[in-house]
Amino acid sequence: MPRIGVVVCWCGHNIAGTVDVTQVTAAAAAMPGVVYAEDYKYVCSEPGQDLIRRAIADKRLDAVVVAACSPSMHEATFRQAAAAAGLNPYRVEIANVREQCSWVHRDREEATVKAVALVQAMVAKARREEPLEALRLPVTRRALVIGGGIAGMQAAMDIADAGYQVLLVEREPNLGGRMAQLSETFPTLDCASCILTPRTAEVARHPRIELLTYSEVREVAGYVGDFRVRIARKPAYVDWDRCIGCMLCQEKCPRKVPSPFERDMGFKKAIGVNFPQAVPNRPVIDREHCTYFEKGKCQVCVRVCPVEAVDFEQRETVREEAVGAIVVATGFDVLAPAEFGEYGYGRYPDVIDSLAFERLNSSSGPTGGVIRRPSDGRVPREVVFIQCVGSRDPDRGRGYCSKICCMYTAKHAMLYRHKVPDGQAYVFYMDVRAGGKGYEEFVQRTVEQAGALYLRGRVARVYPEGDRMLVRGVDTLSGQTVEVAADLVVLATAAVPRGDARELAQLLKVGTDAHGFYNEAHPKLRPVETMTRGIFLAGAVQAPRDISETVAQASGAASKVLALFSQEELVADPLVAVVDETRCAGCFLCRPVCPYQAISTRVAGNREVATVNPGLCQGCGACAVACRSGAMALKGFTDEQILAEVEALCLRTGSPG
Amino acid sequence: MSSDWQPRIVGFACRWCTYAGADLAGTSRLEYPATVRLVRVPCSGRVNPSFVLRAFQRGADGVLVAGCHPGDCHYTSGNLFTRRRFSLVKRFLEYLGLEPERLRVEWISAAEGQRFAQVIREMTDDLCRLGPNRKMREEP
Amino acid sequence: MSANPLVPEVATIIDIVEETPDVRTFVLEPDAGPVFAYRPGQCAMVSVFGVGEAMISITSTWSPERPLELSVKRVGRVTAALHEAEPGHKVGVRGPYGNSFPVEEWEGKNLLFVGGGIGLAPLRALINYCLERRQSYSRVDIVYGARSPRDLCFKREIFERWPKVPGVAVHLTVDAADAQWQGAVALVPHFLERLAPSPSGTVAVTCGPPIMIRYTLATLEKLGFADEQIVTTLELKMQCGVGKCGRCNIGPRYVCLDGPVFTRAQLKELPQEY
Amino acid sequence: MRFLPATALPRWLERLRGDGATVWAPVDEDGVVVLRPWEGQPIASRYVNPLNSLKDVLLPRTETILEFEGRPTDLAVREPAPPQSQVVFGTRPCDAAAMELNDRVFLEGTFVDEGFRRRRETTTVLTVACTVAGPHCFCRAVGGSPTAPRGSDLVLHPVENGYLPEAPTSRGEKALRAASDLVEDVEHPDPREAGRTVAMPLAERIALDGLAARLRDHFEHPCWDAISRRCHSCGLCTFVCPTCYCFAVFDSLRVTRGRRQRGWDSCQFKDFLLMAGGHNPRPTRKHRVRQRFLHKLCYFPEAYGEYQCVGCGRCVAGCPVGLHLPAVVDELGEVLG
Amino acid sequence: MSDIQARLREIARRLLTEGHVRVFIGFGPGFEANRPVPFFAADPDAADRLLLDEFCAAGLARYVLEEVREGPVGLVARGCDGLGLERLLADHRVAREQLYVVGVSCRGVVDPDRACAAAGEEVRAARVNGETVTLITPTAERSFPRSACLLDKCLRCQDPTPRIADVLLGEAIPPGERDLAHVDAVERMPSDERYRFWARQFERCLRCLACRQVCPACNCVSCSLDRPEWLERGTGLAEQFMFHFTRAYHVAGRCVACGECERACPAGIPLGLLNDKFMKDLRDLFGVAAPHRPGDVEPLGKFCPDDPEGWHEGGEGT
Repeated sequence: MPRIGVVVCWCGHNIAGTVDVTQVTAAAAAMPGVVYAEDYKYVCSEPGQDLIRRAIADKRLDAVVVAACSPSMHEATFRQAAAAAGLNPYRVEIANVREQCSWVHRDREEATVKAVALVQAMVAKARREEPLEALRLPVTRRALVIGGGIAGMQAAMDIADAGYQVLLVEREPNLGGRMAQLSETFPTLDCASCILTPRTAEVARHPRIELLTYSEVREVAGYVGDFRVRIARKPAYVDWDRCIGCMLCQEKCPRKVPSPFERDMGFKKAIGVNFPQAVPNRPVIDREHCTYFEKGKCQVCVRVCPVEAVDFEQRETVREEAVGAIVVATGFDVLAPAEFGEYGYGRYPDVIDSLAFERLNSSSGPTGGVIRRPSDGRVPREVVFIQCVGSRDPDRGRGYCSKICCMYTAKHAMLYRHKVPDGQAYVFYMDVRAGGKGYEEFVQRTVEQAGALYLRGRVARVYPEGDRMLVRGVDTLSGQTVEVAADLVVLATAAVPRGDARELAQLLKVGTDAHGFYNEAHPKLRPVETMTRGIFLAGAVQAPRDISETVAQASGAASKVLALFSQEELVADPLVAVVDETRCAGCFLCRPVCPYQAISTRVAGNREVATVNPGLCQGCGACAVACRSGAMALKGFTDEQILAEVEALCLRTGSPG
Repeated sequence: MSSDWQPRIVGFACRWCTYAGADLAGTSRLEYPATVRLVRVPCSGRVNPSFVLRAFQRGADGVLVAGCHPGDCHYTSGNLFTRRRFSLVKRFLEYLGLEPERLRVEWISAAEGQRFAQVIREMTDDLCRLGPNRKMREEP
Repeated sequence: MSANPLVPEVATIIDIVEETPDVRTFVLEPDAGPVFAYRPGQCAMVSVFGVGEAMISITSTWSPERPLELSVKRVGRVTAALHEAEPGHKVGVRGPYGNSFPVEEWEGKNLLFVGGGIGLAPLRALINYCLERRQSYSRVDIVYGARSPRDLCFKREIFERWPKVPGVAVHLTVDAADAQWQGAVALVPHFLERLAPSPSGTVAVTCGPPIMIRYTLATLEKLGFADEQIVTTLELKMQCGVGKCGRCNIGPRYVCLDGPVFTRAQLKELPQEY
Repeated sequence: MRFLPATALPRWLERLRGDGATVWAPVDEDGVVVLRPWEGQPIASRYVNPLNSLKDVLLPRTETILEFEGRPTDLAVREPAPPQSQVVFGTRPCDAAAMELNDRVFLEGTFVDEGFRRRRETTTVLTVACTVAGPHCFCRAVGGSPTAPRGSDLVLHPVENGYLPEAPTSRGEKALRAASDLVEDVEHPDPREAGRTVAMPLAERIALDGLAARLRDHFEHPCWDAISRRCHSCGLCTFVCPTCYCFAVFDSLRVTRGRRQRGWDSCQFKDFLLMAGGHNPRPTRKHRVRQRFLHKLCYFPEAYGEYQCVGCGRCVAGCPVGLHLPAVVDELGEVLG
Repeated sequence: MSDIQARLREIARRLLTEGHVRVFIGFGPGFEANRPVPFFAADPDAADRLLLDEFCAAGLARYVLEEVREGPVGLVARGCDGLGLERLLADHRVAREQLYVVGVSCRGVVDPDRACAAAGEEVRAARVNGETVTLITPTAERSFPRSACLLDKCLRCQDPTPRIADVLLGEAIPPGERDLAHVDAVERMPSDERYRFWARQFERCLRCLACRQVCPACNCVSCSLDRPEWLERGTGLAEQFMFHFTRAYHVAGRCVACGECERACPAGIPLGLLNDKFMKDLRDLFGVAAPHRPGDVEPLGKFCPDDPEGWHEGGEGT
């Protein structure tokens, strides 16, 4: 039987004023397993701690129960004291006789009886305790950043600047992400590529950033400090090491196809880059549209390439990398507005989405920065912007606000007015949400200086009349039906998670919300962490956000990574779940209740059993309850321990009744 | 039943919310009856329904299962499983004949010391009215 | 003493000897009255109150003033609880149970003891009994092995006391040696085969883990021992020790009453359910 | 011949209860007839056999051996008070006979089982003889009879409106004395004879002659694999059986107080023989089913000269997969001849 | 049935002959004519001893757990057996490719005791029709209501046809929702009476564990109820409540309503009333089908953000 010592604290008058400390000590001395019981004025004081240390040594104690204040106050203090005397620190238990006894009860006898019961319970728990060792996990000081947009680049730069290696994985052939598609940025109207391009170049030449573009994460194993990631690089059919980026191939390629980057308003070649300033400046072959892949002949690119870099035989390659932390910065998509038939998107060429309008504004865009409508290339005289297309629309499953649309729509109206001084912009809106430094002022300028006409209401229908689009809606302020004849209609479509966000979340064992945005560990206190230790979020993967917020969050994520990397080794609480494999039936009822996806399958003998990854487990214990057979145990809070506590607390000895 | 009989309440308290709430009641010196004794658990999701039955078996007159408010779980979802489990278990124990007042499931946050004290007062009153529990209880 | 044979006497642990990392010998003194009289090979039901009972073979030899000794290997709940006990703790003890070694029948014969691991516990009682009556027996050979040197039980006896008794040879072996071990390294049955004791006028008594027993029996047979010359003990789960609980039967025989000591000839009559 | 009117039954039992004895009687509980401590509730009359047999009374499901209190270094142990005297009304002749089989086990040999002995000596068994056999009854096949007095202190032979009591023991005679003013004198043929004519189709189908020896010779016969295959390893057959007596000893502890008890156990449970180190001498259903039937049909007869079965039919009615003694005897008969 | 029986034998024989399965589990003749017993056909000839009639009572799913250890298993499955198999599959206790399931639709199994009582003499054969059951005795052939003839477990059957079958013999009968009205009667009792009701039931419990051993959902390798910290071996009322609460809770959301526990219970404890109470609340509170069909995440292994707090709704009597 373990030898248990009990030390009862007076806490001056705080405990001893209400609880008969001597009586508690005497009662403790008579409890089974207790070989030492003493009381002391202030156990947390240095002499008090010394009392504990001496008792551990002199009485050969296996466990210590301190009856004192709440464990949130001094559990750590007493554990350290015990450890100093050579006792396993996890064999110290606190009976909370101050906050939950002496401070809340007045009757001395009742409080004393309760204090005895609380001590009894902790003695019972301590008797059934195993010594636990803190988990020590090594740290691979190398980060993986998924996503080469502004968020991913910022995070990668911050981590790399601090001196650590970064692996930056981007699915597209080049860096830049969504921001590369933008023309100007609100509220300053500085040109997007002017701020982005230097950043991409910086990232590309950073000595500690390894760039893996045109690549995707396929598998993630391991846990914080020691993730094993498999990354696939898609075949570009161009040997990028040989390629010198002269783009002759792009120039000579006979095949022109609509460019998704330009929202299909412009064209690209079957070989080449998405946009001129692309980093890395290396072409890929669009296998679906390449004549050679289609028909087996052409090979113009092969012929014009001065360095014989074109390689139709290239295959996907997969590499495994070890990293200690992961930043997810995969960004967002915009809703395909096809589902909004009432606006005629897809049917009428002059109904476009905001991203397309960005391209029309961009000097590198399909129109060279002149706003021309897609149908006939005419400069529109009246443009209607419709906000909240798909956002704030619970009926269609997206109740959330996309947050950025109010501002970019104001920006669009402003830019339009700059470029078409006699044009008129109309904005149908629900509310204008312009919280942000200089945002409200920007909207005001759009209204007052750019003369945009803001109409509060939802648009009911858009239909063609002649060569114009008739936009019909209700102005909810006046109650009047409003009809505007427009040359161009721009839809501010909802920002939505990437189409494959959920699959990636599954690989990463990160939770998502109902829409597919990634869940943060705590909405207020841990906004850049996920429930999986070592995986952090940056940017719109978590929720729609604008550039400045994205960059701030990316730096936040980077600082979390740096905090992780600054540790010698990661120390984790040993209070984690553990499987008794002889009793586990392998039913895996434990798996769905684990918020950390810490439970996986292991083959033990001839059958599959559950196994807990102690690096992922956070010790909530839900699995131990889901397990019917009791094969799953939560260390430090085992069934035996809790049942023993319950039994001790139910005991009626010397108490009234 | 002697007139000074006091009920015995075993409370399972999640360490992040309810246990901290009870501590707050202490630091705020909110007085409540000395009927409750808490078992500190990491999460209300750690509370095996059989723990509750064991408490009644061994002589508890009332049991409180308490954790963070839904949405505030330190482990995100533990209390949402608790909600499902104990929605069923409470009804089931009543189905077996237990008075509804004897088992309470409550969400008490770390800031709700006042509420913790209030819940204990209410439960104590209810249980005093009901008297000692004999159901499902082993012979002492 | 209670009329109810299931009610134990309360005894106090007066000493605990750590034999090996998982075997301890508990020295017990009943709180009321002397230790019950027992013979070598018999067992006692020892209990930790609140945990349960376990049938343990008695390691000491009886005399009215000698305390009871039980060597216990930590295997289950009760034995684990015993291992956590300290001198001064109370335990329950009842017995003696079972038959015993037919020591009178063996007078004048050579004795060959073959033990493995904790299997030396019942043999120790028997060996000490025989050595206390040294003149009644002829040559005595003690063959004993364990997994490693530190797993050898009763070190004082096997290294010091028994080898000094005239006409007694102690042959030790381990499955795996450590740096200090000078002796034989072999499994008990192989070691025995090499020693090749003569079956003539000899009784072989073997105790140990089931697998060792199985191969030792085969070796003894190979060496020419007849089934009647080979004696062993059986261990089976027991709850009452008094032939009532219906648990320890092998066919029609109850180990707690008719055993634990059986000759190989007797065992062959029984179903192979042990 | 003495006659006890049915209407006098409650008064009689009330008097027996007044003497401080616990009176057990069959009562109908939600359609299940159970022997329960009787406190005046209606006594069931239409039943073949109660759910529980005399075993529940004489070898209770749980019985305290001792109680203890204190710390490891300072412990007080005491034995519980001896059991109160008991009267069991309404047991059937088969169950009464079963207790004589248990007497052999618990009262004979080196050790006497105190718990059983004390209860046995203070229990009066008032048997109600059977006038019809249930569909699962086969007492005649194992040497019993619907009216046999074996094991009973008093046999009440049911006749119209009452019973003809027969008292094989002085304890029974004493119990009947409590009803001396209720008993009438009537003319009636020997009611024991009626037992011979009770139709018992199941008994006709069971041939036990020489089975013990054949079983002994065919311990390893492959038929045990087939027979045991449908067994689910529950303990139903052993727990409802009035002759099965295996028990376990176990402790319970409430912080500082505890008790040691014994309670029914079943050789059909897979951990029945599981040892602390993991060794299990009867690891499969085959081992366990064979043990059960060999015990009843081979080992017990070898030790005591009769089968350990009284033909009460509970296993026949109860086994969810029809693996009961008549079926097994039948299947064994087919393969062993 | 006889046509289906013939086809069953044919399929079993073929599976055994071709070595697709190592054993075929079905029913064979029992000691009494109207009580067939589970039968394990291990060779092609044994397939001819398989029978399938209105008296085949035992659930077969649970056997699969032991039998698959040695190799693939074929078996005949009614709706309840099928759900039991699905339970074992969902719990990863067997793999689908280890099973060959011959499905049959079942309109209910005749309880021989009940039928004999109804008919007043021994019933040798029966036909289960829609609302009535025709009992055939040596002297007569008469129809009775289902409730007078069938096993209790069949009266509330909701899945006559197995959902998993490699081959289905006969016609499929569409599944329904389980009728849980019998739970209401207990719910309506005052709480003290309800306690007395259950105490009376549980006091009869012999702890023979038949309910657990026949249950396809009680398929753990090691049962917590065998461990003294959870359940002591004593049979005091408190332990009986612990046993029955735990058993029912451990199958909550997992019980497939095959009714085997209640059929097996020698003490007549209405275990179905316990299982069905959980089923009813799962349905009423969380919209879980009654019974939850295995395969999806267990109802207690998931949650909805807006789940109700079941303890607030109702109170006494619910």
